[in-house]
Amino acid sequence: MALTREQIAQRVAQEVQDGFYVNLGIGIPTLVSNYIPDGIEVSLQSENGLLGMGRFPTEDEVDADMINAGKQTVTLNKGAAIFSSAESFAMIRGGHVDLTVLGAFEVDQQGDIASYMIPGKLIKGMGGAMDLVAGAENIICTMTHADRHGNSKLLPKCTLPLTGMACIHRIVTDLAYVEIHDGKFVLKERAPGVSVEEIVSKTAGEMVVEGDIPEMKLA
Amino acid sequence: MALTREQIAQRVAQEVQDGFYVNLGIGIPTLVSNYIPDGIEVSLQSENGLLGMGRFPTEDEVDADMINAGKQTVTLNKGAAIFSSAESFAMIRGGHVDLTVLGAFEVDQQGDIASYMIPGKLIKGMGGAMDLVAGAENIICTMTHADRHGNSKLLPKCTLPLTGMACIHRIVTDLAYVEIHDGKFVLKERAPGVSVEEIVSKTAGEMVVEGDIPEMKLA
Amino acid sequence: MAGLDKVVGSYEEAMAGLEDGMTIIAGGFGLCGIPENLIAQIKKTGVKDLTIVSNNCGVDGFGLGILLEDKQVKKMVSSYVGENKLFEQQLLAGELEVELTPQGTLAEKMRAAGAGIPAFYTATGYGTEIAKGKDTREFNGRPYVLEESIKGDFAIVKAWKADRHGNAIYRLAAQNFNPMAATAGKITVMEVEEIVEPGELPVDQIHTPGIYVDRLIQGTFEKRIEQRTVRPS
Amino acid sequence: MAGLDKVVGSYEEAMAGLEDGMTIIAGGFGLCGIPENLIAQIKKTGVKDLTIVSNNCGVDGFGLGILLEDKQVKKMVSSYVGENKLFEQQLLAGELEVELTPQGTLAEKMRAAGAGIPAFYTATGYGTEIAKGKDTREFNGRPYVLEESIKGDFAIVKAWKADRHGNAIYRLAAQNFNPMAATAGKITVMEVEEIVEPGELPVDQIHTPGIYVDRLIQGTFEKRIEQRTVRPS
Repeated sequence: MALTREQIAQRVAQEVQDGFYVNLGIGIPTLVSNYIPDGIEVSLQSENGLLGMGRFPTEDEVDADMINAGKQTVTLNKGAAIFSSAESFAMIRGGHVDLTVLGAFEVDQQGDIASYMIPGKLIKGMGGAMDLVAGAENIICTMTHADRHGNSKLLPKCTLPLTGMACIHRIVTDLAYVEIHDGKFVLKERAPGVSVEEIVSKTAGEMVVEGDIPEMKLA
Repeated sequence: MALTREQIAQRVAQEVQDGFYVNLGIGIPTLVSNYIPDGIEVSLQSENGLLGMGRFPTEDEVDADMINAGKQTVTLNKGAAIFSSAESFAMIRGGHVDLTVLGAFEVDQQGDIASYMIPGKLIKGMGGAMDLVAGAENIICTMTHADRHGNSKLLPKCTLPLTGMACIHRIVTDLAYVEIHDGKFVLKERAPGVSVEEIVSKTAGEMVVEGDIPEMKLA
Repeated sequence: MAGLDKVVGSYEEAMAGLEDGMTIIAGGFGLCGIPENLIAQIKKTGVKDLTIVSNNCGVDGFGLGILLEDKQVKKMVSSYVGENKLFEQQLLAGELEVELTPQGTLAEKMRAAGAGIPAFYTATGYGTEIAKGKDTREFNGRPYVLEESIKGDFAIVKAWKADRHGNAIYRLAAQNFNPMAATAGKITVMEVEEIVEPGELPVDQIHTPGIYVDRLIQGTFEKRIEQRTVRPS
Repeated sequence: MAGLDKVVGSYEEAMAGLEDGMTIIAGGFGLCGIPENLIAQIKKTGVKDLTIVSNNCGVDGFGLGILLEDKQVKKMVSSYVGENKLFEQQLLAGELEVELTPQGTLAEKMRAAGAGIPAFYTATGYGTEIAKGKDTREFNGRPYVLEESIKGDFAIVKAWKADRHGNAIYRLAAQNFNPMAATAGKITVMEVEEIVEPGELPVDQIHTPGIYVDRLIQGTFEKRIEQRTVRPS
């Protein structure tokens, strides 16, 4: 069965290692922080200039000067640091963030990603997404495998305006964990109960299936 | 009579205006701070990351973490700020310093300056001088008009490796206050008792002398 | 105002000299750390055809959003916009132009302007619409885009505390774009919650050195919250 | 060391992995704010053929100067050198190479390396020997030189206080090149006068966020003064 949003986050959380600095995008990526295993210490980076982002505040803790990149009120953990937007993106652009998790409209088998703009709809902007995909070596892209109409989001070539070129190597969808190697999608894991055939049929790009594809383990 | 080092500093100090941020180089430029008129408030910038540099410390005030760009122990005035070298040169390069005063080996009538290197002698380096001459719109160059052997330092074309190209517009020497306009030196003021003839004879570059050249006023 | 004292007596004085067609660099992220009262003063002056460089454009009725009400803005240079209906209307009606700029590139363009760096290379946006018409170049086998700095006729910023010389400290996440914006104006105007005497702030804890600040004023702030997210206590 | 805790147990551990021929970026200005003990540790390891990027090269017997004693340095990238006789001797003997770099350009090259900017334009050095062989380009009618960033295999820096996560504060003018150097190492090693617990430093007063710091160690410092200038009290 296709993974829920929570389960996608759970699978992504398995890629988080002890001591990582992690930037989580809006949506499913934000949920990842709920599934980081015990005993693993990470620091969440937020583009507006935070390291060590914590939980939402209680009513009493709310402070207009303390928001995250989603403009939500937040708190900080011990050992947090605050800095300017230039410093924040120096970190991001300079490759200092260990893992970036973000959503997308489309990813293609070259690793191109489209995530900020659907022509004809209102363009709100790329925010920090273009810097994030260009800056991180370690990015996980989360999305549904296909849209509501059944159209695949894993394409031979992106159709929407790009957020970045050749920067995505790992994708977690509701159906599968997929890597990109040498210009092809490579199927690595299936969602529990989802067949290889279903995944391949819902992948418009070229998908390599080698050997037995294991089911994801979701504790 | 030729100006003393102190008198050169005194003349330069007349160019300092209220509210100026000023960077003073090593040597004669440093002396300028002693002659800033009463009622004029300035802030001294030092390349290693200081604004609001003050006097030398007393024995009790000496602090190894508190030095200036000449590596001398200093103090700070009220309203001082300390920052990184990158920020310091952002200020300098970005043209935020209102006046820069520095010494030179040679200046030519194109405004080129040579101040950091004499081939054959040990090269110690340009330090912040190249950034200072490139960053400031308002620079005063101080030096003796000629060297000990009587060779002019105001040349048609610099002979030593340059610190910067076309960046000097004002020079105060022991004999004169000279400006540079349209590729020529222009004599503006004479040191008290020094003749126009002497100045012209000690200037290797083309010197424009128009009208009566007043004597400097040194209070 | 004399010597190094940057304090001005009124918001009128703070924004004096602002004219139609000028470019304004503004600090703030969303509604956090925005120069509320300087924006209100810009509305009051009624100047038109402004180009505004700011990460966002406020919301309906607050922040930079209020400058849309009388159509004072010709162009926004931002990374993320459209949190307000008026913005959308004016954009669709062709009354407003938007130049979308990646957030990190925007921050760096402001810093570069203040730091005397006319242009820099970044991998951000390579191969996207953002890079169209821009120079590209490889370094160590990777392609980069050349981005130019962006300077304002005015910069408007908001800090927490500053001394009379303009040495300023930002509070928490209200720092964001303010330090870079402060360096990027031909005239930089700063408003703060509290003005203190020179010597009261720790010298090695200044975020924005006073050399960047031309005019300083103390104001009172609403500090509206855009997304009030709370957990049960 | 586990999780975000960067503290290492010894100077040996702090500089582990340093090899012949590596490039080291060092913080400090003159003898102020230099990582004294990390430099001493480099001497102890005996590694050779180092390229050292630092504004200065210490003095005879102190700071980076001690690395000259056993001829460990192949090349210095600096803005101002030669405060020591050994340096002069080795330079004249052709045993040491120097790449003079304007001070502001040097600081910016380090910052750029840390910030993912492979190159930037500056007016500094245009028309001088520094610009030879480098690309130049005009912006708004003024010529600029293209300067590339400079990254180290190691960066060694000295701060005043840091928490265990490496969030650090510098004291007074000992800040200088340290914040930029801290961002420019593949491995950044920081030594401090005092390590505190996370949460003890004010979050909005951190000079170097811990994300840049890989290894952290507490040391004791001589803090030698290069030019002791005093006035009568």
